[in-house]
Formats: sequence, structure tokens, C-alpha cells
Amino acid sequence: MALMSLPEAIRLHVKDGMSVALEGFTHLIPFAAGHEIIRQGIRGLHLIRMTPDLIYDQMIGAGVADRLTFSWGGNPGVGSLHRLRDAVENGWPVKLETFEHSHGEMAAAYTAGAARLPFAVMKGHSDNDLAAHQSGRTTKMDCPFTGAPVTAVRAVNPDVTILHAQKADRAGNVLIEGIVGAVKEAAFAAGKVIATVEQVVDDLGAEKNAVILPHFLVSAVACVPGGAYPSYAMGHYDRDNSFYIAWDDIARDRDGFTGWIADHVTGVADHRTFLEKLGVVA
Amino acid sequence: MALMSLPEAIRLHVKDGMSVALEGFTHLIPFAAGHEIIRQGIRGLHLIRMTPDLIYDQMIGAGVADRLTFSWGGNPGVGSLHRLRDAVENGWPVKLETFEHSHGEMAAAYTAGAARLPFAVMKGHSDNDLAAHQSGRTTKMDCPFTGAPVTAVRAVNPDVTILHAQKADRAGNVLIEGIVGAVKEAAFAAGKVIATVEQVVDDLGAEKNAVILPHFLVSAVACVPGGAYPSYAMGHYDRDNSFYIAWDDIARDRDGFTGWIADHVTGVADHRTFLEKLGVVA
Amino acid sequence: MSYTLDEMMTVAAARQLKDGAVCFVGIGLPSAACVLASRTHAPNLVLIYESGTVETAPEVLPLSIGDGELAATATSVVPLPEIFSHYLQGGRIDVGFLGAAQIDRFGNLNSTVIGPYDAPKTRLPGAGGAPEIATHAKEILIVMRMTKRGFVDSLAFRTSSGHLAGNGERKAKAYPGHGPQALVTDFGILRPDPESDELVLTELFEGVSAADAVAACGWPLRVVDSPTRVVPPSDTELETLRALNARTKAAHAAKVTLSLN
Amino acid sequence: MSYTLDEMMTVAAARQLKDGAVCFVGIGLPSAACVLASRTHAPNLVLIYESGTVETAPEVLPLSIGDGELAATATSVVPLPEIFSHYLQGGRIDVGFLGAAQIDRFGNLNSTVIGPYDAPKTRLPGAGGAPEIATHAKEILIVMRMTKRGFVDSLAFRTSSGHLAGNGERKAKAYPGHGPQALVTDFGILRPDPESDELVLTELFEGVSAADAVAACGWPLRVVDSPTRVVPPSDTELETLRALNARTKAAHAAKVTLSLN
Repeated sequence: MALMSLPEAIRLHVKDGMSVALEGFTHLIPFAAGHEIIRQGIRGLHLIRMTPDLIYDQMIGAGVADRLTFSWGGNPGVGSLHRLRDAVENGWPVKLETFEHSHGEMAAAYTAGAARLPFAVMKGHSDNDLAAHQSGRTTKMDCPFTGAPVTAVRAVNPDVTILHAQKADRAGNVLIEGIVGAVKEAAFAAGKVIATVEQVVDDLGAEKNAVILPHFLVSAVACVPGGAYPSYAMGHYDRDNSFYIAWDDIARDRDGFTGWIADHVTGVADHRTFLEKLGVVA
Repeated sequence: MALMSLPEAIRLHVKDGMSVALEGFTHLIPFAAGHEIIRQGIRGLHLIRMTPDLIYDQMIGAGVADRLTFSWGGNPGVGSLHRLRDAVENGWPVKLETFEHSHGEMAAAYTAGAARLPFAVMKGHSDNDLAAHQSGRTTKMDCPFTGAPVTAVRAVNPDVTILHAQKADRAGNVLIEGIVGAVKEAAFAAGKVIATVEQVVDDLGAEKNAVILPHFLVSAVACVPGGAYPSYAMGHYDRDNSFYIAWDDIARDRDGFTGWIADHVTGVADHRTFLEKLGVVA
Repeated sequence: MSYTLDEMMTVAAARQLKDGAVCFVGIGLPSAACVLASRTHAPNLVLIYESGTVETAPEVLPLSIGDGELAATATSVVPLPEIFSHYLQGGRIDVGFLGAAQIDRFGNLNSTVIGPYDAPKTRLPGAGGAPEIATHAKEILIVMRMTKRGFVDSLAFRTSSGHLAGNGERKAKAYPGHGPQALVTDFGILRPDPESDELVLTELFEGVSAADAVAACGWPLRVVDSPTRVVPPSDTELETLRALNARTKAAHAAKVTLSLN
Repeated sequence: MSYTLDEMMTVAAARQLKDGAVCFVGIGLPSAACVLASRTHAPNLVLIYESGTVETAPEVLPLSIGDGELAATATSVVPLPEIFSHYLQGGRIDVGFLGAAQIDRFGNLNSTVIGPYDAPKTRLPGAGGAPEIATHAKEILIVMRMTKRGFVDSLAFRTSSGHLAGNGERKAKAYPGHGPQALVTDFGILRPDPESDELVLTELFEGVSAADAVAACGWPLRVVDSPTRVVPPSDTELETLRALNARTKAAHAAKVTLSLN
């Protein structure tokens, strides 16, 4: 593990055309890292995330991705992700190919990936229309012992998984507190792991059974306070639900969105400036 | 969940012929519960445990079981489990049929059981002689997507899983701190769960990401301080390594063993008396 | 006290929940119904969100499925894969809540797409956990406003399974859960016919006629012979719900500030 | 300083460990070797035990694989299934330690049974995690005293895979890990021949001849042309190891008492 700046970490590990998972389930979404990917003009990414959320709406609208693996693509409690829809429905700014799963399938696919298994197994009762669009990614099979029907789901192994967490120590052990989602599995499944954290400390001060990603799993740690905003970091700041509500208008049309990205992402040097521009720094 | 005495919990939920897993990996082994099963004269159990340890040496020697599913049957750092060997090699006191796995297979089998899947998948490279003796429990198969060889392991779902933990609250939520082994998976895989605990408290006082078995998973909680001795309960008492060393002599011959069980298990009323008899209560 | 249809729907949904049930909850009206139930007739209701919060007891309703409030008030927070494998697929959930853009008469749901999948007219958010909830929860409770576009003869896309084609198909396929047992609409409550599995109107809200419901529904809605009337919200139910909604509104409007180093 | 063969073996095993390596450790001599290495030339060695203790740094050696000491000094403790799936099968382990009752010339091991499986002469403890360690760790380090009963032409039972039948079979089968890279005995160190994969004697301890080793081995032991001499334990190595063993002996003899309510 190496401690470095976020621009260095992205430049070193995220290349055009890679598959990249920015994970974190509602909590600890790595917004700062997503913005840095936009800022560096990276293109052709295959983005992977259970819930694309605002971060992928921003990245897709900014044109960094041409593929998306996901399981629920909305603005939670608010409505649509307009940029995601525009990319799928109209190919703007880039035609987005989607690889769609259910949450259970995505969780299973990450878990298989973490265990370096080629596929995962789920119980086989799901007569829906999704399977027809999942060629090569899900298939029915029978239990070799009981004959019971099961569904096989192909593993997901991102080239890079990026996550935000509360703390890292100087060795690079990363502590996640609170809602952890599928971050641990996405990290173990990845070729490289980049973690942004609220603080780097001498001692994590964690309970023995805490969720800690070991330093030998982590390729780079960058200290980015506020790096999950407008998502949140339990113990540091709350989710800015008002921003999520406001996003619906910002993202609704292409010009408004493009202007917002120019003003708030590509037009600022770093996440700190972004936060200050929004006036959310105390 | 119901709070009750250990004898009640065993009488209510453990019946002749059942499959029963007393789990806990070195740490938190439910010795008090195992002794109560001996005391109640239960017979014909199919015992399941990754590491039979002294508790199953005692239960097997006392004749409660005729089947054993396991993955490592020794006295850690000391040597053989003499009663287990006598039952396998000579059928004393009861012929013991064994269903043998590796640790990885057992962990996978419990995990599949917890998820109510009929089988688990492991990577397929293991050219050993165990598979020939696992008919109907492991088999080779190919990944339906990549063709890679994998091994399927049949799920393990005990009728009852018994565990020891540090604390339960009055609703029956059970907190496990420290080495947790495969207890969580064995509990979720089971039909019924019995937990013995060091203390019953109003508030577990646990971190959010602590290992907690939810009350709706737990059929019975019994408060049995010292219930893991000579194994240990982190934060309460240490593993009595000297007892593990001494066990080698106690269990070496049938008469010595039978006398010890009569003196220390069937001849005492409860675990507290057992501990006092050994002189380990401060 | 007078009340809105939204309030009536929420109260009606809350009343479906038995004390002690383990519920898999979604955001929006399902959260409101569950919290209302746990603060009125079902104090021992167990609320689980797919974000991993087990036995949570929010003071304000979450905007997202993983708001901090849910973690802060939970007995424990577990990784998401464990929620789906050990809790949901593991058969530990009594009641799962679902909603969707479209429903058919057998309670199958569409939350994926309107129009062809590869060239969609409207791209909806997608499945989320709905397929697993629909399959594994012992019973399903659905809450949806009744419209012709939403209650359809034939789904544009089946995202999650209700009673499939009815007439016992779900049971014949040995699904672990029993499928939709109640559908709360803004007209009243539909329940599956014991023979055909078709959702039929069994209970009507005050001030609504069965004919109104039939007219609003996109399939030829069947009505039982004498639909019962749903008791209007009690003062306690309304006061509890309104206080909850007021707390929630204030919380969601609160300005977030970050104290950074 | 003079030293015992046990000490020489432990020191020789410790020296195989590169600083920063992630080791999957067993109890007994492997634990001693790892802790010794981490307190001499390899301060950044990462020790993982199958009980789930990650990056542990015991002050005294564990008697069991799950002693409290291992949890107390670990960075974190994870569930056992995660150790086997995410860490071991997940390819995160650099070095795995193994021992057994029997070994053959290709490093295949038996820790299951002597005699027929169904009517065993001697029932050994069994596999434990050995099959997964042998398969997945990037390399395997084996420590065993050399005897004719232990170093055999043909195993009574193969519990875990070394180089299989040699001549590249393991590589041809695309095993994730590279198999046994060193076998530390009480005579010296064996390493796999690059062509045949057969374990051959490459390094001898002081005061031992290659002929002694050949005489002790149950298979026709091959010796490289000029086996090197292993440097005897340094004073630092011996003092560190002896202090560790002394602390361990005292700790394992300590009387345990329970303060019960």
C-alpha cells in the first residue's frame, strides 16, 4: 500500500477502458474519486455498481463510461437518474451498454469474485424477464446432489474497486464503520483497490470484529476529508438529502447538467474546493 | 426466543437421533451444553463440528453419538483425541460413522446451509483421496460459463446448532466477540439455535458492525457463566491450555475416561459444580 | 379527524403487519407503514433494510435505503451479501414490501422498462432486490396507487414474480415464499383468490365505490360479493403518522455541514 | 552458542520467510518460525491463522489455532469462512505452512489415516485446512522430521496436493499456487527439482552428512551435487527463539481461574 494524493492514485491505477467499481451502498460513496476520474478525462470505462446513484449519473453524463453493470439505477426516494436514462434511451453523450442484475445477483457476483470463483449459486426460483437479457451472465442449473433448480451467476471482478472509508492507518489498513454494503466483496474481487478516507491515523482503535480491509489488499490510500459528500460518512457528516433532491432539477436537461459539471467538477481543483463552492464546509 | 435453564433448553430441543452442531472454533466452545447432553443420556446423535476438540471426545466417549461430520479431529497442540479414535478404530462404546471434510469444505457447507442453498462451490483443484470417501457430499463439476473445474459441496443443515457467547440481551440477541469461527453460518443453517452465554444484559453495548445473532434466529438462551471452560470466552476467562494437555492422559484409556465422566459430568448437577470440583472458580 | 388517501393507504398497509413479524422494508410508503405499525399495534415488529440494518427503529423516515438514521438505530449492521443470502434467501423474512411501475392481476411486477428492453421508451430504475424479496419473503405486501397505466393486463416486462400465471403455478414451482397476500391501493385492498390466485378487491376505503375501483383498474377487476369497509384511520394512527412525517420533512430539509480538518 | 536440532529447524524455516510476506500459519513449529522471523529479519511479515486472526503478533506461541493471544494481538478477526474464501482461495496468501504424518517425494501429504480408510490402523486428525492451503497459497513451506515411516515411497492416503506425480503435473492442471518450495527437515532442506518437481536435498545442517539423510529417508533421496551448508543459528536468533519458548512455556502452565457472578 502507498499513501498518495487522490489525483496520483487515479492516474496510477485507472486507465481508459478498464472495469471500475466505485462501491458503497448509499453510505460512503466515493464521490471525490468519481469527480477526479471526470477531471482526468478518462474514457471508455465499464462502470460497476449496485446502485449507480448520483455519482454514476455524473460520470455517465460526463462521458467517462460506455458500459454499466448495475442492479438499481434511481435517485433513492427522489426519482430517475436523468443522465443515466439519457445515455440508455438516447445515447447521450455516449451510448451506454447495460449489464443488468438484481441486487441478490450482484451481491452473489461480487462474493464469487472475492473468492476467485468463476460463478455463484442462488436459489433457482425467479421467473422473470431479466434472464433473457443476461446471456453468458446467468443460467439455470440443477443441484448435482438434490436436482433442485439453482441459478448460476457469473462472478464480477473489477479491474479496480474504489471506496471511501472513515479511517486508514499508516500501514494502509482501512476501517469501515456502519453500513458496509458490498464494499468488502468488491474490494476482494478487484485487481486493485483505491481507498479514500476521512483520516489517516496511527491506530484505528477498532474492535476486533470491525470491518477492516487489510493493507495488503489496498493499492493506494488517499486522505480526502468529505470525500463521500453528498453521500455520508457515519461519525463524520450526514447524507445531504437536500442535495439528492436538488439533483433532480440539475440533471434534468443536458445544458444544466453540463454547466454544473463545468462549475463544480472540471472547473475546480479538488474536492475541498467543490465542497467550499457548495458552501457545505463548516 | 425464550430465556430458560440449560437443562430445559436441551430437553426441549435436542432429541435422540438428531443432527447437532456444537460450534465455536477453539474459542467459545459450548462445553456446558455438551455435558448437559451427556447428563440427559441422549443417544444416536449425528454430531457436526469442524474441530471435534475435547467436547466431542467426551460426548463420543460417553456414547451419545453414532455419526460425526468433521474436518480436523485432534487435541490442538497436544495430539490425538483418544475417545474419537477408539470409536472409529474399535467401535467403542458405539461404532462411529464419519463424514469427513476439509475445513474449506465444512466452511462452504455451513455457508450454503445458512443461505438455504443445496450446495456450495469451491475452486476445483484438489487431487486428494478424500473425495473417494465423500460420495453424495462432494462432486466435481464445470463452471457453466468458463468450463473451469469446480468442486460442489453439499450443504450442511444441522437440526440444532448450539453455541456459547459472551452476552445476550433480554430480547435474545446474542453478541459474539473475538474469534467467531463458523458459528454464524452454523446458526443460520440450523433448524433451531441454542445459545449459552456468560451474561444476560439489558443492553449489549455493541458496535454497529459487531457479530450479533438476531433474536428471531435463536430458539433458547441459557445463562451459563463459564460455559465454555476449558475453552474460553474472550473478555471473561482464558483457555485452560493445561487442561487440554492433561486431557491426553485422562482420555487415554477407557476406564480412566469413564471414571472422569462419572466424577465430573454425570456425577455433578451442573456446570457450576463441575467448575468448582476442578477448583478453577476464583 | 379528516385524512388524505395517502394517509389511509399507509394506515391500511400498517395494519397488515402482525406484531413480531420480521419485515424487509423499502423506502417511501413501506417505511412509513412499518414505523407506524411499530409505534401503534406492533411494537415488536422487526425492520430490516437491504442496506444491512437489522432491527432498526428510525425516528424519522429514511430518504434512501441506507440513511444514517437506519444504522444509528439498528441492533446491528451486516454486509449486504449476508442480508440477501442469510436473511432473505435463508428464509428469515416474514413480510416483504414491494411497489413497482406496473402490476398485473397475479401480482407480478415491472420496475425495469416500458417499451422494448434494448430500445426503451422509459428506462425505470430496475430490479434492485425485488426479485429476491418476491421469491423468498414468506409473504409479500404491495402498495401502489391504482391507474390504468400501472394496473395492466399484461406487463411490459416482468421484473419480479407474484403468482405467475395463477391457478397455483407458484405453489407448483415450490417457491419458498407464498407471494403477494395483500395489495393496498388508493381505493382499497386486493387479496389473492384462493383458487385462481387472481388479486380481487376485498376491502374498500370509505367514500369509494367498487365501481370507482373497477373503472380505475387497467384489467377487468374482480370484486368479492360484499367487500368490507376499511375502518378509517384512528386519531392515534393519524397523529403518529403525521408526527413522523413532520419529523421526516424537517430532517430532510436540514442543512448538512462538514467539519473538515 | 550450542543449539538443538529443533532450534536449527525452526531457524531454518524462519529464514525462508521474506519480509512483507502474508503467511498462513499453523500451530507448533510453524508458529515459532513465523514469530521468530517477524522478530528478526522480517518485521513486516503478516501472520494469518485459520481461526480468522489477521495480522496477529503473538507474544507467546499459541497452543491451539485459536488461542486468545492470537485474537488479542490481531489487527482484525474475521469469520472463518471468509478466511478460506476471501483470503486463501482468493489468492491473498503468499506462504502456507504445512506438516503431516507422511510425505512423498513430490510433497504430497497424508494427515488422514494409516491403513484402510474404513478400518484404519491409525486414525490421524484429518485434513483441517491443509487441502486448501496446499492448493491456494502461492508457495508452501513444509516442516517435518525425517523418518522412514514419515518420508515414504507411497502415501497411505493423500490428504493434500504437493507436486502430484511431478514432471509439471501441478502446473499442467493450473493449480493457483506453486506447491511446496522448501521442506525443512532435521537434516537439512529439500527443494523441488525444476524439471521433475522431486524434492531433493540442497542444503545440509552443520554436523550432518548427506549419507545420514539418505539413510533416514524412506524414499531413495536424491542429493544435489554440492549441497550447501546452512549457517547455524545466530546468537540473536537463538536468544529470540528461546525467550519466545520460555514465555510460551510459562503461559501454557499458567493456572486459569474464572471469576463468575
